Amino acid sequence: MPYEIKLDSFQGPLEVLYQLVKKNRIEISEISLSSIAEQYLAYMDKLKDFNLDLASEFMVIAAELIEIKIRALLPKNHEDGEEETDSNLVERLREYHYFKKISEILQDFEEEGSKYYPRAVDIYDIIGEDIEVNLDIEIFELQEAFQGVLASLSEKEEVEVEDEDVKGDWDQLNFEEIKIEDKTTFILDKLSRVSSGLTFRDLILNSHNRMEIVVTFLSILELAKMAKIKIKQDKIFSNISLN
Amino acid sequence: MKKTFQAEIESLIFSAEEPVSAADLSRLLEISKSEVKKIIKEISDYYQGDSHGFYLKEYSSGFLFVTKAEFFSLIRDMHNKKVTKLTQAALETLAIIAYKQPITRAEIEEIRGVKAEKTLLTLSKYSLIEEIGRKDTLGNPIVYGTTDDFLQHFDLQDLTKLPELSFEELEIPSNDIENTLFR
Amino acid sequence: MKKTFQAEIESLIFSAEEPVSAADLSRLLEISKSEVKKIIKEISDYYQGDSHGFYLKEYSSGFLFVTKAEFFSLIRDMHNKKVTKLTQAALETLAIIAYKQPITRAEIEEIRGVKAEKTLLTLSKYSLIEEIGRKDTLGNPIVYGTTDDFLQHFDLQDLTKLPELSFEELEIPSNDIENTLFR
Repeated sequence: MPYEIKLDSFQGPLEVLYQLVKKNRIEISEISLSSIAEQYLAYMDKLKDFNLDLASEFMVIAAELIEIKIRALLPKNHEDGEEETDSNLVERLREYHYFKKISEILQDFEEEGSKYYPRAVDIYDIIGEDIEVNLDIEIFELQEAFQGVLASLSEKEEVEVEDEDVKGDWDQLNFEEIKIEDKTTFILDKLSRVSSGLTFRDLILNSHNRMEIVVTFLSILELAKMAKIKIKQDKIFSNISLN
Repeated sequence: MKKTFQAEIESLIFSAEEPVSAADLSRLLEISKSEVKKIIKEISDYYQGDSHGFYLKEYSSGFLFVTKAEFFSLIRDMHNKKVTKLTQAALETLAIIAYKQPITRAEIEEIRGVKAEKTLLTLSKYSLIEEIGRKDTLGNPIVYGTTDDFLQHFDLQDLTKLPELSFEELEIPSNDIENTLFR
Repeated sequence: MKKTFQAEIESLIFSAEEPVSAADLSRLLEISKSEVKKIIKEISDYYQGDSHGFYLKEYSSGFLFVTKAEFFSLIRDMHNKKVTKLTQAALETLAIIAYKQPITRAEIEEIRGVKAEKTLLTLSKYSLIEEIGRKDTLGNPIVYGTTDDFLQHFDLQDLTKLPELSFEELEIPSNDIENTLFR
């Protein structure tokens, strides 16, 4: 089974360790951490092919885990008489756990805070006279707003599918099912008509919902697999070009 | 005491982006239209009182709370020193027009699921959008597009310079596109 | 009858997009701050009444009219309002900054074990955090803190209202295990 890899909201090494602690239902302590060291290393092993940079971050924690494991395996030297202090890793994990819990509470607060609606009409309409305003909008807000609209559209679409009385108006927006084979044909056709190649953005520009964007993306991967097109992306989040 | 729905109606009109009609309120609250009208009359009379700074104004398409004309200069003084943000409704509508122009009002309303009449008026007043023609379909509806002022405001050379859509931003719900793709 | 400025204050707060402080009102109306506060208390009590759908809510930075929480779902349904929610990464980063401010990027990264640059940028764009200075160490790194918008977003009056966790609450839950790793 494929394991989850996220592009940017990547789960860091502490998150991985934290999830393992949760999954194994163990306490955050040296003794219990040593019991899951193998699982962590196994996960890391699968991961390292993907991104060396990330793997190195994992390595630091792996080293600490191995140290803890070794310490647990070695016979205790009782003559030392010194209280064992928690390792740095245990401390970090406890702190991580603390903020995880806090963020869960904050999520409830956010829910609560979202229940109060301010007035929503523009100042123009409220005052009823022309007022000189210094508009403060930034381009990213526009982009976010549009993405937000797209996101809620695809949610709405899911609801509408269950609704027998879907109004015919949706046809206008081409909300019918989009098939990968149709999309691949469309992409090849489009590619054949331009000499300079296309970008992913060109292809999703007129998408009506997120599903269509997902299908477009899958179609590109499909075409690349069949060696019908070449795709190139310079870095994460940069545009994908097709040839 | 009998429940009158005055508070519900107040909250709905207060938070609306466009005027709210008696018919809408009647449908939503499942009370008769005459009942709604009676309550609206009460609310309206109530805010006319001297101790209130705003009142319920009737438009052809419904009701909105607006400030009283006598306080205009006071309000202007407060707003003059501040920068104003677009409301969420205006921002979304502008975004839809920017990315999908030319587009009709009906299409915008379909996408956002709410009326857009006043919002379009506001954006036109800010010179951010304009009518750019008519669509060649039934009724020849007006189609909207963004203006040169729009490009200037965002310091864009042309519309192709609009930022690309990415799906790794804060507001996308957790079952976001990356998960869908890579699970 | 003595003029009380209640209507003026109502109109100003009603027209504002951000909370209005007593100091601002005092300056605009040229009356004392204690006078402003007295009137605000009256307005506030007044709208608490059951017949009203919105009320005067106090934020750290001032006062704003907002709808009452009990009408939340009614409004959401009628006006098709979207609820913006922060992602897990954003929430965790905010939690760390809220509790440990002023804090540097490196310190945040140390706690979360991942890079924080992109998240910090986004949180700044949304005015949930801001740069509040520089640390007096090698390289003079920027230190971050939370903003008034942060408090508003989470409905907190001030930072002392942030939750505290006891040792018992920090137990690893045994029933809500969701294995996201090896799927």
